Amino acid sequence: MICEKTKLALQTLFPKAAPTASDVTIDTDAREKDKKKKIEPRQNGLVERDYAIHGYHLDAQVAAGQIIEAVTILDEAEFFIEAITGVDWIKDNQLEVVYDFCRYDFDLCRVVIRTRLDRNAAEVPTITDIYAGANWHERETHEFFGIKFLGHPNLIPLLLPEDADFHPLLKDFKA
Amino acid sequence: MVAYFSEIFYGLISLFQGMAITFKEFIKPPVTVSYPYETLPMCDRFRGHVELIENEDGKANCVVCGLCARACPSGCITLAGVKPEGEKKKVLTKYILDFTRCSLCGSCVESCNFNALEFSKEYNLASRRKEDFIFDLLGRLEDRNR
Amino acid sequence: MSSPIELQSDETFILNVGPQHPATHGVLRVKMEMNGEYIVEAETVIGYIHRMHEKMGELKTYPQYLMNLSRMDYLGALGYSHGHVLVVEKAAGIEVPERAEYIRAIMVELNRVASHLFWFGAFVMDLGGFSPLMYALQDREHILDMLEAVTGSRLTYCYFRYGGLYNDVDDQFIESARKFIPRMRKSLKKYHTLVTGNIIFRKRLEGVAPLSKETCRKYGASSAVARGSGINFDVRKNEPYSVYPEFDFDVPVYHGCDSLARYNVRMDEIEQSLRIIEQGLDKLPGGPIMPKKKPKIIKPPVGDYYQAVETARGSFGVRLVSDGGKTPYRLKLRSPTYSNMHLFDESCRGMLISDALAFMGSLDLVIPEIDR
Amino acid sequence: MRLTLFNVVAAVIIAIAFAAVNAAYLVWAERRGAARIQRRPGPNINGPFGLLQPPLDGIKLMAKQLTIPGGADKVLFIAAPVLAMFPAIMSFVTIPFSENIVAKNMNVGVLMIFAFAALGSTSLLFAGWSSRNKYAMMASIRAVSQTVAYEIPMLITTITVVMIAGSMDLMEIVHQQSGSFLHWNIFPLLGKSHNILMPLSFLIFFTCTLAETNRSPFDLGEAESELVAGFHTEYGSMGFGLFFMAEYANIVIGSCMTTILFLGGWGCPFGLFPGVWWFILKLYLLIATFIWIRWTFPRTTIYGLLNLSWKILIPLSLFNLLLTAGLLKVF
Repeated sequence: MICEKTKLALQTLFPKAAPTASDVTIDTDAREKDKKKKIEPRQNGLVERDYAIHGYHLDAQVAAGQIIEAVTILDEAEFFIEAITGVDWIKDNQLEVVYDFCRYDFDLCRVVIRTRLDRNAAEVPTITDIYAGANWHERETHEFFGIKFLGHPNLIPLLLPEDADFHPLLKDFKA
Repeated sequence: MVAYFSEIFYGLISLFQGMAITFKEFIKPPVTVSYPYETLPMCDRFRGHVELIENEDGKANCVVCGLCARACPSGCITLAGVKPEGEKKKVLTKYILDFTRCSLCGSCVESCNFNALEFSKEYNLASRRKEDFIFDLLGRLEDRNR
Repeated sequence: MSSPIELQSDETFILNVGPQHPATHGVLRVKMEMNGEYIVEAETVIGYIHRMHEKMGELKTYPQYLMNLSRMDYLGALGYSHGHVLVVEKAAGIEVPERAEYIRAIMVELNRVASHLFWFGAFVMDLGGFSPLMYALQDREHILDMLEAVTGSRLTYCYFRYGGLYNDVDDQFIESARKFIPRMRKSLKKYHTLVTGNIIFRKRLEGVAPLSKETCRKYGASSAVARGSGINFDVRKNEPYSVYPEFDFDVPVYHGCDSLARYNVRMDEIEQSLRIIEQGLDKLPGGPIMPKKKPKIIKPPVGDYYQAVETARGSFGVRLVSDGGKTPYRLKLRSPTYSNMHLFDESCRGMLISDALAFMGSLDLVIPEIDR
Repeated sequence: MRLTLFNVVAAVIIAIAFAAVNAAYLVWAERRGAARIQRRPGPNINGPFGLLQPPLDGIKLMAKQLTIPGGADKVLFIAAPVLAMFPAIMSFVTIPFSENIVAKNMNVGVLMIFAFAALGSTSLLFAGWSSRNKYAMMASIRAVSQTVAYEIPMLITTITVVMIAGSMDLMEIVHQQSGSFLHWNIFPLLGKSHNILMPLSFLIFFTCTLAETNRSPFDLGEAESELVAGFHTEYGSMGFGLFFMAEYANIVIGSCMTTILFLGGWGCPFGLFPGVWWFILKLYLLIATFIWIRWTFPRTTIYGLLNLSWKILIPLSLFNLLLTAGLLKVF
């Protein structure tokens, strides 16, 4: 129910590339794919995932500029924020920011919003104005990955020491 | 006005009820064990640090396959062995457990296919020196047999 | 009542609560700007025992990481292990025998009762009552004894394995668990008379630290923090996993939005957990505790996987990104208290310090779990 | 009894010794009692039943260095614990333990004890202010506002009793209650006033004593889960020891006053063998109740405490004062 609604709402972010059936099949095929083969970075778009396998329903990859728009859609649909995190795709020279959202009611829908950033200029607008709870999550992602959240009120290390200038979760970090 | 007095009244009752409970507990005997003077038996499955299991000859069962060292998440096991002339199995010459880094997960015991490791029941481990926790398990095994 | 007062003067001072303070239960620091006894602004500083479990997850193989999860939350360790093994099983496609799932559920619920008992004691101690802590610890000790007899450790269990369990429960455990349930119910009655009904206790919590539904949503609060604000959200019901759909239990929801509501939710949860344990013991099927076929080296296929579980402290999520290797490519641990603690800063404005610390206690903080 | 130098010195020494021994062994009793309530054994290693624990604790405290925090007001910091002990000991001078055991009876004994009780809070204020610690400062302000709030209902209930006895002399107040327990002010069916609401006055007085002595559930001055250790956060060594002793000495005085004003002093419940033993029995039963209460209840907050005082205790005590006055006029 809510999944359908959210899907339609999120699809408005991708006017050109409406999700095709091929997106879904590529994903499920990925399980049987040869692991040696380099996996191409995904194109922006919305993919409906198999909940039984992945544990979430909707997976939207958006451009960094669209984050606010996408999160506003979820806020209006009364989603709550689970977490924000990053993934370092060092082979593609990219950083990914992952936003997890879920809802409080029994109409289950887990949504993942993700965006790929250039590894050397990782900047993404903050969503603290929409979700106040994103504050710590963004600070954490910033200190672990070095991703800048533009407009964040207090982007200083949270878990690491205050003067930490290293980003331990990057794949090329050596302690 | 009624609410004011009933609150005082029921509040007082709740206080006396609480005091009744603590009084009941007061006359019951203590449940604690005065630890250094009395101890409780350790349960069978207690996971202490590991010890080597010996065979009938008093030698370690270990065949120096190194699976435990590889399974250990913290890398706290170092072991070495030699293969004497004419023997089929390797003989353990060194088994060091760095207990300062051990997290008592039991992966080593689980990974062992030769029934060579077991958990000890020892829990009174305290020292001021770090070196006291670098256990030479082979030495401990020989000490036990002495 | 702790309504925000009009500030009489702008003369404020900074009070540094923590990192060592009796009310913070660990190394948590809150920088409070105070006007007399009223908090004007608060800033929580965390990270004092940050151990980077997430990086450890990337460096260790899957089985080697098992014991890390119990180090996250030392009071309700099994719930966290449960989330981790579930996500890896889901990713690697490992089937879990039914008996193992039932035992897992029983153990997690026992652990939840133990965790809530400790919270209950510590919370009342925050409010100045000492004896309930000791009574709670007595009951908790029984649970720890039972868990120790099965798992081999008292606090940082390493009990769940991918696909099953470390070892099976015996009749002795089942017997002592059955004996424990009526005992615990009796104790609960005692706690309610001694603490819940106490006028001083109620006066301290009623109407204190109101949290609206909206605040909970914006911060992603879960567990009793959300349920005390009238949000019916329990991962066990909303997103059933493991064998929880088989059990008949209720999710206590209170609409008071205050510290008392959060207290009541947790106390009722103890009772609900006892119900689950009771049913689990009745329904416990026979059979193996490890699957017959299990890959020797766990290498989940490429992709990302998410699993949320309801731990004693709320919705705990594990996001696993696998590149098909022996170690996870990325392992994100979403800890519930992290979100619950986050709303403290905003919500404690204008509160008296004594109320704020009671509020902090009602959030059920375990600092290593926030800091990871 | 003539007032000689010897008498005065002896009285002061006895008062100090009584206060010190009481403080030391009440700590022991408190720890044992708390332990039994929590189903632990309590201190039981040093000596039989752990009876050597208090002197050993005292030696430990005395052996420690007295540290004065940087920036503290040194004079007040050192004076505060002494000031805390002083009124406690002075109050003992005028308390009649029996017909003969009293250091110096005064015809305004009640007044003197309350004067010294009020002085006690200044030492807390000095301690908190001089130690230059925010927690200590907050705690001492709490303690003073608490004392101010609770002095009023306490004095009103005391006036009720004084009105019945018609004297401020503690001896005279006890004499008025002689006979059986029905003559006691707690439930004076055979007394002068016949006021059946006197148990209420007793409860109010007892609550105020708890608050005056900074005992749980009114221990806001030390509220350890909020203010670390309250006004004595910065004190170590014997400075802390003196505060500790003063607390217990104040409890003893509070219980003495309750015994004298409401429980008939050294009188026997059935009018038989009056003597100091009855006084001691009543005194320590009251102190046991103090300990029992402390280990049962959580702490109130500052607003809960002030609400209780201004909204409940003061109106009720005033009402009872008026009622007693009316009844005394009628009978």
